[in-house]
Amino acid sequence: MHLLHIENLSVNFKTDHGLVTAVDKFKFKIDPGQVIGVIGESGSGKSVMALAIADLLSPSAIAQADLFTLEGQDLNRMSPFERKRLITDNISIIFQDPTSSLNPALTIGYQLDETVRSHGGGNSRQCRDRSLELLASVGIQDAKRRYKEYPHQLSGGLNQRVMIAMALACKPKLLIADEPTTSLDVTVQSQILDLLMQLNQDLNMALMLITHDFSILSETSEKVHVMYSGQVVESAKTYKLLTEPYHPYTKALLDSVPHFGMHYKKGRRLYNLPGTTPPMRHLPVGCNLGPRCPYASRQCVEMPQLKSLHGRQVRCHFPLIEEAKQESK
Amino acid sequence: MSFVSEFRTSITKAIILASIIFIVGCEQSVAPAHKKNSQLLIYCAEGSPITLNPQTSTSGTTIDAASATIYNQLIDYQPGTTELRPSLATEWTIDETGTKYRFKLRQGVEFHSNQYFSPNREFNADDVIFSINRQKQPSHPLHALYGANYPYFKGQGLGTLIRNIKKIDDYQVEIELTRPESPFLSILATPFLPIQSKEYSDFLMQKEQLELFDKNPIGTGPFQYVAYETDSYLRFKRFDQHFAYISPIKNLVYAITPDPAMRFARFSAGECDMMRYPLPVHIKLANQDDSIKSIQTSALNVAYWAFNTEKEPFNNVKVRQALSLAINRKAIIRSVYDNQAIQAEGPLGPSSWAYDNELTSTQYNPEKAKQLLLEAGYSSGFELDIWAMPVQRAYNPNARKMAEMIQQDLLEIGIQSNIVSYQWGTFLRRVRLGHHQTVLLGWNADNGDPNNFLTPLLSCLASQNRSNYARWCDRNFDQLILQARQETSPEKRKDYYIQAQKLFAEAKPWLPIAHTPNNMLIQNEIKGVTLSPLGTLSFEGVHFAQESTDIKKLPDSQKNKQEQL
Amino acid sequence: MNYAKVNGLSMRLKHFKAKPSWLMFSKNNGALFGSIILAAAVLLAIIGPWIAPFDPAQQFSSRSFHPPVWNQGGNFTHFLGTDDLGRDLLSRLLHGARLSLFLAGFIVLIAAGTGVLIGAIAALLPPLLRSILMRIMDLLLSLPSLLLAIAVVAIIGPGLSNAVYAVILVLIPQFVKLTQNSISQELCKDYCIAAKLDGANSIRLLTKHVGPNIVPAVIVQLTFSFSTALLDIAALGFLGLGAQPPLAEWGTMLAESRSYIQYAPWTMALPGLAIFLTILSINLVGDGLRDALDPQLNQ
Amino acid sequence: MLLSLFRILITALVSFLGLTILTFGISQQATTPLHDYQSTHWFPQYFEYLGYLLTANWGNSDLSGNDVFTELLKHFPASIELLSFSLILAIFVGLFFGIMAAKNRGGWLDKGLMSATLVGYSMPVFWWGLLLVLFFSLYLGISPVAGRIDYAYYIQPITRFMLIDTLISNHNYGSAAFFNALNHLVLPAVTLSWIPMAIMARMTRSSLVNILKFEYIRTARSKGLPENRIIWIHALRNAMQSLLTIGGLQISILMTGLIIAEYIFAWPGVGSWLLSSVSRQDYPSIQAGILALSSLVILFNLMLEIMANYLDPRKRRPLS
Repeated sequence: MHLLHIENLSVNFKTDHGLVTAVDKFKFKIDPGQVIGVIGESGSGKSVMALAIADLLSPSAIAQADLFTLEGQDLNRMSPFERKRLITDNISIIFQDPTSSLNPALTIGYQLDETVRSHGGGNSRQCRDRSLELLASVGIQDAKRRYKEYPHQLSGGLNQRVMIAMALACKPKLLIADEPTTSLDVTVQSQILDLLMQLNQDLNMALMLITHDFSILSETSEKVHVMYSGQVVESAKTYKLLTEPYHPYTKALLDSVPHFGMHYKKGRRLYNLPGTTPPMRHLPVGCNLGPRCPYASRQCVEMPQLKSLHGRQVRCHFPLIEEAKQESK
Repeated sequence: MSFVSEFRTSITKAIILASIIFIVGCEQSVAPAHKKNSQLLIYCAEGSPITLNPQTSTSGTTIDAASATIYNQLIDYQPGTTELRPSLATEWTIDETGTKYRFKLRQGVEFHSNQYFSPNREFNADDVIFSINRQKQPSHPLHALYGANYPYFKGQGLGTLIRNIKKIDDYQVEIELTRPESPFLSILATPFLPIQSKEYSDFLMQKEQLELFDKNPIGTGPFQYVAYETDSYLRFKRFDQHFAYISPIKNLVYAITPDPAMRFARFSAGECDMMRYPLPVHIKLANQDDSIKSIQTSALNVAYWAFNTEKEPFNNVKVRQALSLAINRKAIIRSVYDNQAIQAEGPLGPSSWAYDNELTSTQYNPEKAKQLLLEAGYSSGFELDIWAMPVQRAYNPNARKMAEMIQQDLLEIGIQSNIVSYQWGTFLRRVRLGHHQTVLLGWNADNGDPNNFLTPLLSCLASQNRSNYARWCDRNFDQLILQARQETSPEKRKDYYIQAQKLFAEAKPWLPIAHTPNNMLIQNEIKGVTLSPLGTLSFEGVHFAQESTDIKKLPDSQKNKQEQL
Repeated sequence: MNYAKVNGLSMRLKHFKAKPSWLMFSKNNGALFGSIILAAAVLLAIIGPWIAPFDPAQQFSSRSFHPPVWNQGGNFTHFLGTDDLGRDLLSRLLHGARLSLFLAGFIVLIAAGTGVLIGAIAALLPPLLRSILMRIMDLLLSLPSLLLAIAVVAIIGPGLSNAVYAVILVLIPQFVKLTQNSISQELCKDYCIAAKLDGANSIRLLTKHVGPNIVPAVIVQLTFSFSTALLDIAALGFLGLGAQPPLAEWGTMLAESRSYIQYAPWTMALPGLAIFLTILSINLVGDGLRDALDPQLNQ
Repeated sequence: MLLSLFRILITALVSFLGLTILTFGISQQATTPLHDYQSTHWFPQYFEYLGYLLTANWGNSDLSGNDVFTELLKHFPASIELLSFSLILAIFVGLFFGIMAAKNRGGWLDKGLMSATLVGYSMPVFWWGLLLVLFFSLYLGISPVAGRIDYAYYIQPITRFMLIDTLISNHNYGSAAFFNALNHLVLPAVTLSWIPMAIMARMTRSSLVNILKFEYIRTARSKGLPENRIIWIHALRNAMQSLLTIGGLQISILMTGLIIAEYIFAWPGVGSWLLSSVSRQDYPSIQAGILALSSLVILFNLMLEIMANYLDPRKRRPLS
C-alpha cells in the first residue's frame, strides 16, 4: 500500500478570464520512507501541486483528483474538515523562504508551541519541552535561547531548521519540501539537505522534494518527476533520467546546468531553451513545449499523452531514445 | 506569551460584554420612579452662571440661578407683578425729606448651613449693613474678592446715592440717601441686592478661606446650594427653615443646556419640567402637544430702532418721523416675533404703571413718509446704515432679519440702506461712541420702575457715550424725569412720566418696535408657575399636580400698607 | 547611464501608467457612481442660481414650514418645502451647493498651490531648516483640523471668510508634507541621481522630472482635502463659527434647522443629506483615484 | 529600543513646544494679560509663559475670573470618559466588522459591510448626531437627549468620571445609576465613534486581506491551526502595526467628533467648554481648551508610537 497515491490531480483557478489550469492530471505515488523529487521551472505548477496535496490552496482554486488516498484512506470521500485533519496529521510542508514563512510578530517558541499543542502536545510545560526537543533534533544548538527569539533575529538556515522542526511536530509520514534550499546560501543548502536526508532515514519519513535544481535531486531522490506547464513530462528513476533524458525538455534542463571540474570544457556554451514558460492562461495548441522545442514537428499540434517507455514515463511524440543512443555511440 | 493566547478570548468577551452593555444601556431608564420619590424639579437653564452672587453680575443666568433660590432681599416683588412686598424687612418708613429709609427687619430668619459652616445666630441688622457695604465700600474685606465689580450697584449710582447705612438696633436699620430718589425701593427689591451672612464671612475670614464665600453661597432663600458643575448642572435642596414657605419641591436641579434646540428636545423628551427662553416655534409646538403648555406674561422690555440724533439727517425731526412712518411694524412682529409680541408705541409697555394709554399709535404710512421727507428737503432720499445687534435677546430674537425687513420698507420711500454688524462687544463699544447712524437694540428692565427705562435710555446724561444710543438730549424731558424721580407720590410721578412720554412721541428719537412677553414652557403636571414681568424666575407656589402647594408660613395679608407709597 | 535614456524611461513609465489608471478608474463601480453624483452636484452648483425657483433669501412669511412635495400637504411650488422663515429650501440648497462646492474648491486650490510650493522649497532647503519646517508641519498635521480651525477663528473672529482662511491654513501642511516626501523619494531614485550626475540643476530636475511623478499623489490628496474642506466649513457653520445666517450655507442651514427637528424634520434632513451625498461622492472618487493612480496600491 | 523611545519622546516634546507657541499667541488676545510677566518683549515672555504652564498656572478666565486650570480639570474627565468609551467602541466594533468582512472576502457579507462603512465614513458627524437624537431620543424615546446622568440621581463627583463615580461613590441607587450613566453615554459615543469605526473596519479588512496572502499564514494553515486562531493571532498581530498607524489618525477624527458631539449632546466636556469660550471670547479659556485637547492628541500619538514600537519585535531589542 502506498503512503500517498494520487491519480489525475487537476487544479484550476477561477480568474477573470475563466478557468485556468495550473496542474493537469498529475499522478503520484509515494511509499513510506521514499524520497521523490519533482523538478520544473518556476511557473510549472509544482508548487501548486504541493499546496493541493497539503490542502492549502486558496478558495479560488478548484482541485480534483480521480483518486486521492493517504495511508489507504480515501480523501475524496471525506468531509473537508476530516480531510484537513488527516492531512495535517500526516503531511507537513516546508517552503522556499523560511524567513517569510515564519510569523515575524511571534517568537519561534510560540509558533512551535502552538503547533505542538494543536497536535495534542499536552500542557504548556510539555509543549515547551517538546518544542525544545524538536529544535535540538533539527540541529539547533542553543535551543533555549532561540526559543525566545523572533524569526528576524535568526539566519535563513536556522529559520529553515525551525520550519523543519515545526513540520516534525506532528510526526508526519510525508514531508513536502517545496524548494527548501533555494533562498539559502550554498553552504547552508547542503546542511539543510543533509538534515532532511538524515530525518528521512531516522524517522522513516517520506520526502517529496520539489526543486528546480538537478544537483539537489541527484544525490537524494529515488525517482524524479519533471514538470512543465502543469504537466508531468517525464518520470523516471533519478540516475536514469540524469544520464539518459527521453524528453527534450528534460534534456534542455540538464544541459543548462553548468559543469565543473573534469566535465568543464572551454568554449562550450550552456544550452538554453529559446523563449519562456508560456503563461497558463494561453498555452500553445497541442504540446505545451511545442513552440520552444527544437524537435517539434507537425505532429506536435496534438497533445502527446504520458506513455510508458522502458520502465519510465514520458510525454512526447518523439522521445529522445534514438538520439540518446546515437550520442552514446 | 500568555498575552497573545488570552488576547483572543478577551476580545471575544469584550465584544459580547460591549453588546450587552449597549443593549442594557439602551433600556428604558428607571429614573422616573426615582424622580417622583425625590420630589425633584428640573429646570432647563440656558447657560452656566458665571457666579452665584447676583451682586457681581447683571447676567440673567446668574439672577435666575441665585435669586430664586439662595437669597432674599429686604423687599421683594409679589410673584408675577411689579408690586413690592416685604421680605427680610417687614415694614419700612420714609421720612419727610425722602432721604431717610428706616427698615424693620424680620425676626427669626435662619441662614442655610453647609459642610464648612453652620450659623450660630439668626439674621439681623449686621447682615444688611454687611451686604450693602460690600458693594459700597472699597475698604470692605469682601469688596475686591475675585476682583469683583458690582455692575448694577455702580450702574445705578447707588454708591453715591446711599450716603450711609446705620444700625438702629438688631432688627432696625436706617439707610440715608444723598437726595430723594423714589425708585429706591424698587431698586432694593431687585435681585442685585441680596442679603448675605456676615457671620459666614467672618468665619471664612478666620479660616482664611474667603474664596468659598460666593462659591458655596449661604443665604436665607427657600433653597440651599448643594452643587454646581459648570456646563452641566446646578443642584439645590429645599431649605426647611425658610421664613416664608416650604416648597413641595425637595430637590431642584438646573439642567444647563445652552442651545435652545437641545433645550427644547430635552424638555419635550421629559428630561426637564420647566424651560426658559423657548423659540417661537417651540411655543407653537407646545400648543399642539397636550402634555406640555406654554405660559406667558407681558414683560417690561422694548425693542427699538434708534436714530443717532447728533448726525445728519437724523437731527431733523421730520426725517425721524418719516422713517418711523415708513416701517411696517406689523409685518416685523409677524415674521420676527411670530406674532408673540405686541407693537410698542413708546419706551414703556402697557405692563408698566406709568404707561400712557392715550399715546397715539404711529401708523404705517409710506405716502406720508415721502411727504415728510419732501418737506425736510430729502425728496431724492439718502443712504443710511442700519446697525443690527448680532446676538439674540428675548426682546429681539433676530435683529438681522428685522434689519432686512426695514431695508425693504425703506426702499419704498426711496432710501437705500446697508446692514452693519460687528462682534457683540465691538458692536456695543462702537454704538456707545456714536459711530452708528441708526441702530436696532433693545432694553430689558431690571426693576419695575419707569425710571429704569427713561433715565438710562433717553436722559441727557446717558447720551454722553452711554446707553442713550439715540444720543437724544431734551432738557424738558430730563427735567420731567428728574422731578418724577424725586417725587414720592405715585399719582404725581405718573403725571410727569406721561408728559415725558408725550415729549418722546413728538421728538421720535427712536421708533419703538415691540414689547416681547416672557415665555416659559412647563410640563402639564407642574402647577402654580408664575412669571415675572421683570423676567426673574421664582419657584414660589410651584408644585406637582399630585402634590399640595406650598406650606405658607406667612399670612398673605401681610402686605405693607404704607402711607407714602 | 545615458541621460536621454533615463528621460525616456520616466516618460515611458508615465505613459504606461496613464492608460491603465483610467481603465481601472472606469471599471470601479463605486468611483463611477461617485463621479456621477459629484458631476451632478457641480452641475447644480453652476446652473443652480438659474434653475432655482426662488431667491434663497425671499421670505414667504405666510408659508413657513411648508412640507416637501412627498409629505402630506406638500406641493410643487416648494418642491422641497420651506424653512422657518418661509424660504424655499430647494433654492437655498442650490445656492448652498454653489457656495459650499466653490468655497471648498477655492480653499483646496489655494491650499494645494501654497502647500506644493512650500513643499518644493522645503525639499531644496538645507537639512536643518527643512527638518524645522517639517516639524512645524507635523505638528499642524497631528492636530485635528477642526480644533485648529477653531483656534484660528478664535483669534480672528467668526465669519465665513475667516473660516475659509482657517481651513486653508489647516489644509496646507498636508500638501507640504506630501510634496516634500514625494520629492525626497523621487530624488533618491536612480533616474534622478543619474540626471543629477548629468548636471541637471535642481529646479530643472524638479519641474521636468520629479513634478510629473508627484502629480498623481497630489491629485489624490486634492480630492480628500476637498471633502475635508467641505466638511470643516460646514462644521464651522454648524457650530456658529463659520458662515452666518441668513447665508444659505449647508452647515449653517443645518444649525438653524436644529430647532425644528421635531416640527419640520425635512429642514434638518435635506441640508445634511446634501452634505452627506457630496462627501460620499468625493470619497468614492478619491478612493477610485487612489486605487488607479497610486502605483503602490496598483497591484 | 531606548534610543527610538528617546526619539519618540523628543518628537512629542517638540510638538508640544510648537503647540504652546500657538496657545501663547491665543493668550495674547486676552483683554488683561494672562500672567504678570517680568519682561516686556514677547520672546522672554514666552518662556515665562511656559514656566507658568508647567506650574499649572494657566491664568484666570476673562469672564468669571476663575482659575482656568481648575475649570479645565472639571471638564476634562467628561471628555476623557466619552472619548475612551467611543474609542473602545470604534476599535472593537470596527475590528469585529473588519474581521467578519475579511473572513468572507468577496462574499455578500463583505460587500454589504464595506458599502456600509463607506456610507459610515462619509457621514457628517453633526448631521448623524441630530439624526440619532431624532430617532432614538425623540421618536423611540429609548435614549436620553443630553447630559451625563439623570438628575434624579445625585452622584457626588469624586473622580468626575461618571461611570466610575456611580460605582464608587456613596449612594443608594444601586446599579441603576451606573446603567443610567451608561445609557447617557451610548448615543454621544455612537455619534462620535461612527467614522473611526467605519475606517477601522475598512483598514482591518484591507490589511487582513493583504496579510492573509502572506507565506506565514500559509505556514500556519499547514500546521492545521483553526481559522480563528490564524486570523486573531497570526494575522491580526501583524496587522496591528498598520492599524496603530491608522489609530493615530483616528484620534484626530475622534477629537473633531468630540467637539461636535459635546456640542450636540450638551456634554459638559472640554469641547463644549471650548466652544462656549469661543463664543464668549474668553481667550484664557480658549487657550487652555486648545492646549488640553491638542496635548491629548500628542499624548495619544506618543502612546501609539510606543505601543507600535513594542509590538514590532524587529524594532525591539531582546530583553536579555
